[in-house]
Amino acid sequence: MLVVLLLVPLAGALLALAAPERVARHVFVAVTGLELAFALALYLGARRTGGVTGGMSYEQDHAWIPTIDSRFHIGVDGLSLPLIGLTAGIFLACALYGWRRTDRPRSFAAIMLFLETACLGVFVSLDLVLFFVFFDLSIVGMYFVIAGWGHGNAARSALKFFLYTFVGSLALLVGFIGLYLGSDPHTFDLVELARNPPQLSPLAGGLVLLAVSVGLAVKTPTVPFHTWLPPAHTDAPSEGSAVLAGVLLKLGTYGFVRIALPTLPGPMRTYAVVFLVVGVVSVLYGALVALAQTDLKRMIAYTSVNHMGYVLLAVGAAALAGDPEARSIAVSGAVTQMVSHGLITGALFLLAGVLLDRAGTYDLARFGGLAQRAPRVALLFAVGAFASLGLPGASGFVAEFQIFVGSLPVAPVAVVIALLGLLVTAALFLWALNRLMLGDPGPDTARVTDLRVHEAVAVAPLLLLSVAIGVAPRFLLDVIEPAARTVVSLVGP
Amino acid sequence: MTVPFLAGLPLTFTLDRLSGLVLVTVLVVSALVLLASIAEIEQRRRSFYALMALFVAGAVLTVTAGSLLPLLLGWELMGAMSYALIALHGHGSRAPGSGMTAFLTTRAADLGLYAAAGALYAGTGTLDLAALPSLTGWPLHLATVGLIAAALGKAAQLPFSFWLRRAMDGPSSVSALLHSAAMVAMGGYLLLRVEPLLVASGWGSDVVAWVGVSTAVLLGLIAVVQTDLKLLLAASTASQLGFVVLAAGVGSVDGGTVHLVAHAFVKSTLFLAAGAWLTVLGTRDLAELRGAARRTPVLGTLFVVAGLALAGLPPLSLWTTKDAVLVAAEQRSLALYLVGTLAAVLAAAYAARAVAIVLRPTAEQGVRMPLLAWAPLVPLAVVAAVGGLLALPPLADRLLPGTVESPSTIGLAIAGVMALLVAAVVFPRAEQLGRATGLVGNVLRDWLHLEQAVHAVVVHPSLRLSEALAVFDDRVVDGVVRASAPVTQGLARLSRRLDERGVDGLVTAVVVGTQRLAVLARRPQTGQLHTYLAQSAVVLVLAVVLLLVVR
Amino acid sequence: MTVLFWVLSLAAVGFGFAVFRVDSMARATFALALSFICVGALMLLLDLDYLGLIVVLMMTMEMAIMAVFMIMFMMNPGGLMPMSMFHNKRASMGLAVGTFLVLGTGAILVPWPTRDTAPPPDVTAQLGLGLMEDKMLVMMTVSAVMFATLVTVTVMAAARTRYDRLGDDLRGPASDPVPGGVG
Amino acid sequence: MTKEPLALLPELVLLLGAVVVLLLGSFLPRGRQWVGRLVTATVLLASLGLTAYGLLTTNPRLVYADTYALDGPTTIARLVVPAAALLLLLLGSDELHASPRESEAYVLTLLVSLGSIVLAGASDLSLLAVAYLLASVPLYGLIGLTRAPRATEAALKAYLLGAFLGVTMLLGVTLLFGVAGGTTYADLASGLPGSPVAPVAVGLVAVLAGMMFKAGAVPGHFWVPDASQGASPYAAALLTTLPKVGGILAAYRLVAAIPQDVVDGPLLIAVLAAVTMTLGNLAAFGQDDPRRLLGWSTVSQAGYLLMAVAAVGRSELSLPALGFYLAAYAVTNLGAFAVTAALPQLSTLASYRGLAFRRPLLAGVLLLTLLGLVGTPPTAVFVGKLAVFMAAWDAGFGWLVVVAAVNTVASLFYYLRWLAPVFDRRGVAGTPTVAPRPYARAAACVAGPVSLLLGPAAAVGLALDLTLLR
Amino acid sequence: MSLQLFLLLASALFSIGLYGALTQQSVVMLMMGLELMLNGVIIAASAFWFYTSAQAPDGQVLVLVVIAAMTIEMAVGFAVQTLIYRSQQVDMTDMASELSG
Repeated sequence: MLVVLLLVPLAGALLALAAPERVARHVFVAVTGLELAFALALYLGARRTGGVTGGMSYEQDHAWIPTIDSRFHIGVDGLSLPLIGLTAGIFLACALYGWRRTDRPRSFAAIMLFLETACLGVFVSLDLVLFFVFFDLSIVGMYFVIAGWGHGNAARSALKFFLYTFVGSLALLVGFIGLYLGSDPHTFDLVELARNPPQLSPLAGGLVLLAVSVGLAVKTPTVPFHTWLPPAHTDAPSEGSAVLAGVLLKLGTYGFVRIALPTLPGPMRTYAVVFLVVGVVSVLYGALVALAQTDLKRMIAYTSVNHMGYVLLAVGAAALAGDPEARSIAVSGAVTQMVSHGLITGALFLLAGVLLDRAGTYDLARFGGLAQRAPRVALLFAVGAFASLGLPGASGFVAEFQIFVGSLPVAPVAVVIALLGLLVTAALFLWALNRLMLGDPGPDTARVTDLRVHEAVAVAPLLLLSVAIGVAPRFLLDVIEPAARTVVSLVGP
Repeated sequence: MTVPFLAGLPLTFTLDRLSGLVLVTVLVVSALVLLASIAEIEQRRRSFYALMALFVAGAVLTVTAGSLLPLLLGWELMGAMSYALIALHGHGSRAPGSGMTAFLTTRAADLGLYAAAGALYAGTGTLDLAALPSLTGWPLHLATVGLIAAALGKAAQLPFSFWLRRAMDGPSSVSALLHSAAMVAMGGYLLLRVEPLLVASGWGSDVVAWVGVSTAVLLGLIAVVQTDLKLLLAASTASQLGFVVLAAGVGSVDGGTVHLVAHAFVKSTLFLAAGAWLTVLGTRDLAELRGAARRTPVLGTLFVVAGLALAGLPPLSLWTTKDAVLVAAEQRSLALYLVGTLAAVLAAAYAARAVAIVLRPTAEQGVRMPLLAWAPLVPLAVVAAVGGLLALPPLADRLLPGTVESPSTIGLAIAGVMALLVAAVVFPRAEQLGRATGLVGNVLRDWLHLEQAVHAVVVHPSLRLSEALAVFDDRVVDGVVRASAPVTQGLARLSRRLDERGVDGLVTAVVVGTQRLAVLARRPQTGQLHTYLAQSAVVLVLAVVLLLVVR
Repeated sequence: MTVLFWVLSLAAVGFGFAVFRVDSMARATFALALSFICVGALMLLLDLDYLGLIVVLMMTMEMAIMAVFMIMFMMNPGGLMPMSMFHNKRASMGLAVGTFLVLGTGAILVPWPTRDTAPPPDVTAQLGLGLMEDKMLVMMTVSAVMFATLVTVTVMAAARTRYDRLGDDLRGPASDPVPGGVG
Repeated sequence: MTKEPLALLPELVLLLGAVVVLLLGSFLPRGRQWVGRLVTATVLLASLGLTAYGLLTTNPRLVYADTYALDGPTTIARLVVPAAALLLLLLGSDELHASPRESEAYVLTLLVSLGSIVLAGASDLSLLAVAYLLASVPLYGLIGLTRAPRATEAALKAYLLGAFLGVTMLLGVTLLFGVAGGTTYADLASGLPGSPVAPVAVGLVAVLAGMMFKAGAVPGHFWVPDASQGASPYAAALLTTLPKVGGILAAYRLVAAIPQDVVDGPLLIAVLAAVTMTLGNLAAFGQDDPRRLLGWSTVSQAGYLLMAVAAVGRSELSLPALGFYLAAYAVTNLGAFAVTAALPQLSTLASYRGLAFRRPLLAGVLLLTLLGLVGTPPTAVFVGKLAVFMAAWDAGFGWLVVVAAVNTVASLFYYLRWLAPVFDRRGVAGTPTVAPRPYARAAACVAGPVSLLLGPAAAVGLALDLTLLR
Repeated sequence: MSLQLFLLLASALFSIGLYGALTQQSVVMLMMGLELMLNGVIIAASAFWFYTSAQAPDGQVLVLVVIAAMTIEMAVGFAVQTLIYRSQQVDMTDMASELSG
């Protein structure tokens, strides 16, 4: 079942390559749509079977590289299922958004579909080597998306992205090898590692955790490993940015929850403070730097650093000793935040792409009064902005509230400091709204035409879903919470 | 009533006496204000009514919340809608900034609500408001601080009051609803709700009481010298809510409630009237509104009735409700009572001043008002006039049995007389008050320079910090050296130093070092065979040494 | 015996040293051959009659070839002109002396294994049996190397191929600059 | 009996094939020497087939009085070398076709293959020395085959360095023999324990010098970049692939045979590995000639390969890891060389500008193979590298793994220096399109996908390892 | 006459050969240096055989292998020399140094 999930986009990529340029977009939309339906079916199925009990569903386990006891082991649970749905949704939105793409649509569709397989692969992997393979493939795929279809200094930014994340992935690999050698019997199997965590000496445990964390932190990214993010976003095509922010960043945070917490409970607890500090610094630093940006895309990019900081905060809190129920709320908030950030930021990047498409710039100063000129852009952007700043009624609130409430009992100081981030994000988004949508028209305002149907169809559902989660989150949390409890129980009391 | 939301943290709703009364008020005022706004709002009605509807939903959520979660939901929703309404439908190019100021200020205070939620959860494992008093230890104090901050922010109490001034850039109907009956009042409502927590904390009540009464006095003073009708009303709102906050501080929950309710009706009448004048006369400047009541007799009458109620003249509503609060204050502390009374005097002064100015004779022609501009005000004014009955024994005993301190007849009489006297003193001198100059006058007219202070202490440094961080970040990314403004030079120098020795320096060093090594690495490959042979011989010797030494 | 050993040893070393001291290639070749002959003679002292003889014979032959070779190809015609074609003298000397010190010290100081062994009555027979029995594979491989050397040497040394001589279809008459297909 | 000619059929068939092709060549018209190519291919296939047959029917053992081992390392060589040689035949068909020395090239290729296999299988120092010659001599001939000035220079350098290190190796063989009292590895294992350290250390280093020459590792690496650049593409691809297999496996066997309590052979290998990979990577940084760059890259790859050798006897993983890495390296390296062989006109990195838009297929293979050489998942080299890293870590060489990881990152830079112009669209219009050579392109198109698929399909490869090598 | 003395002789020959191999510019002279090194190896192997393992043929075979290797190296050396002389008119190693870096 899951293998099919992975193979469909791959087959779609080949199909797109074989198809004429004109037909590629149909293939792209059809395949991503099929994939979303697939993800939905998985969700419904998992709700009925084991998905909500905290265990794995749809598991498949085959021998792969017996020499190093690496297995082709895949499966989903409450942590991965929402992200699989998110991935499928974002890619469908990208396919719709790029309906009128004229620049080599065929290869674009193929690469994007390849990237979808890689991303989904990371989320279903239950074997570290498999995880790593998909993790790196996603980097390669993204490199080509940025380098091939980016603008501005795309080649440089793509290279920077590639080198940075590739180096990070190597650190990850070293960490994985450490996990493997520390486990007894040696294994790369995540389920096995979680059940029977490696007994490492304090020093070795710390080093392995350091390697794993650096690898994941680069991808997440957290301060100070975030510097690849703004140029990569600025120069990437809109779809690339949406996928980068919506899906790829999640690979890092997902890794923290999926790998670091269950397999290294001891070192995680020892160094939980580091996670809290990095999380809080990312929250504030990301928000403050975003506040000073004049480029819309860079601004949104930095808010990603801010939002991912909350996730790290929750991971740190989950690793501490304390009330398991509270910590599981924090973990559940972290996962919700991943989904929420994916939806909202994906939508915001696509909207930013609309501005670039029409006016050729992201410069905030060149717009103004768009609410009059392009009300649909303004409405959707405003919804996205408010959702992103954590307004109740959208998914961001549900996520961040859980993180705060769940983390505060174990880490009150960190949470109280991190709360300031809410204020700064509110300031920066309101300021951006004021500069873009309200006030007097800017020099490029006249060039902005309102959303086309395919763009609206791509963006609106993402935001609608965010609002749905914000208003009635049970359909999501029912899946996440059992898995979050499992993770926390693996870490210890 | 509960709706599942988060794990073990459902949305809980309760409807008790307090929330019931406030809910009715909110709904009635909302309905009437919306009706009246048809006359004012002409552009983009769709978004206006959508936002207003969302706002009302938020207010209802807040009022009926039985736990912090729905409270927070409604609370933040109200704040955001206030931004949207001011920014989108306000007057002038300042409006977006004003909306932002309003939202950011209240949100800064709202962070306390998040902290309080976390603290409550940490202490009790639930978010029920009823569980608040059972907190102990640090969660108790964190929750108290958080809730007080949140409530004071929303209620535009000191030191947050300045946002209400900027909020006056919004449409008058928005002011009538948000900044009198619903949102601002919710700050007071929250404190009334969590009054047991204030008591439990040991210090919360006093803090709240003193903040409330100080606001009542200082904002009263500010109101007295305003030259803009809406600003006068805004300051008076904060001042009047000071009484509500005081009530929460001194434990007079029901007294506070009735004052809240009565004030809502009074103030929405006044705001709507001010808005109507703005629409038909095109001004909100008090000097230009001279005789406005005479030009629009019906509206004028309604304004005067509500204005006199605001002044606390008997037998109008605020006369009795305010007294209910003051009685409770007197039982707590004489100082509180005296300061509160001073505030009452000031209320009489600013209200009388506004009324006096609009009642001055004028040569201007009368203006015809559209029906919708005044009709909805009639019921509001009626309640404003007779709402005081709520605080008097016959009605109070039935609606709120045994909780409202029965105002003593003498006290009521003194208050009534005092208000009348003040009004009488002010009435002829109304214009002079607006021209009050000197340091005190200027400081008061500029709302104690609160906004500038906040800008200087919080906003400006934050922006500078954010710019400096952005420059730092850019340097790390691109090595682009940006010119720094004189102010930021200190920070920039710091960041540059961090930068050169920090991340970028390291990266550069590694790259340069690697390049040097790369050049070095190619040097042995001379192309000369004999050097190849010699080098391999040397390496072999070294290998032998290695084997012999390391064993 | 001992005297013979010392004489031959010193001669071998002396001639060896002379190889890089004499001022012409021809003399160097001659010195090398003499050095090898001394070593061959020393091997006779070690009962290795057959191998010693082989060394002597082969080296004599080889040096003869080398002399011819030099006359044929050297830029220094005849290889007889005085020459000084050194580079990197000092470092090489250091390396060589160092190597000698290491190996020499080792040769004297290392407690070499002392197995009480006596040469078999027929040393040559031992070699023959060894080559045909235990170390047969070595010999087989050496023959493969010989074959490989033949092919390689031909490929590298011969400037002209059979197709140059006989045409691309190998049917034409042989066209050689020097009759006989050499060169 | 210990003499089992039948057990050596895979080797004998190669030797026989060499003789046959040589004889055949002297009767074939110049344009029909492809017959020799066919015979060579048949011989290689036969050798592979016989190896497979032998695997299925016999057990690991020593033959010819313990001088030759039929076990894991030999099997790896017997499989990888002929398979790589087959790919090489395809790669070189264009440039060799109808050249006057085509038949001789095939003979020499067969002999190098034979030498590499015997090198890997030799379990006797004398045999090792002879095998070294067998693997080296034909190689010099191949390098100098085209007689171009640069090729002859490369041949000279390779020969002199090879001869020098060969002499060193003979010294080492003599010393080890002197201490152990015999030349078979069994004699070493029984004779060396308790013997003086110094001569064993010198002997081991000296013998390893020869292995390092074959493997192209420090200190015997000097000829590799020069020969990769100077020799013909065919010879360059061959000299970086086949001898390496033999050299590395011989080093593996030797280090395994020397008792580790006398001298710490693995440590020596680990240090050499670290130096080799670092030097290779650093020196590759500034290269502008694609083949020279690849030459240096193979030097660094030898370093990674040596990591597995360093783990001998200390990690169960070392041999399977080595085997898989060798196979993965061979196919990936040949793929990269095949691209240069298909486009011999492009002699600088800059001349590859825009290749992706003119020759997408070749550019794709180049991308696959270069990223593969870096060790990007899921290529075969990635799996190999992972296994090698784990073996080294398991053997207690954590620092070596770190060095290797850092090197891997560093290597990315120069591979990307090559890839960057390939995918650069600017300035494509002006350059004339070059027609790739068909056979080399075919070889590239075989090698590229195989180098990719071998990774995910590692199940097959390493399952084989498990059953055959352990 | 002892093993030590033979080995000392071998060391001397080997070192002189090494010196030659490293210093000579001419290919042929360089090869002579290599020969001399092998000369030392031959006598060392012979001595080892005689003094430590005369009962087994390994030593003799090794000596034979060294001699064979020497011959083969020489033959190939001449061929390489011929090759490079014909293509570049060069007989010095220093003159063939186009490939570097």
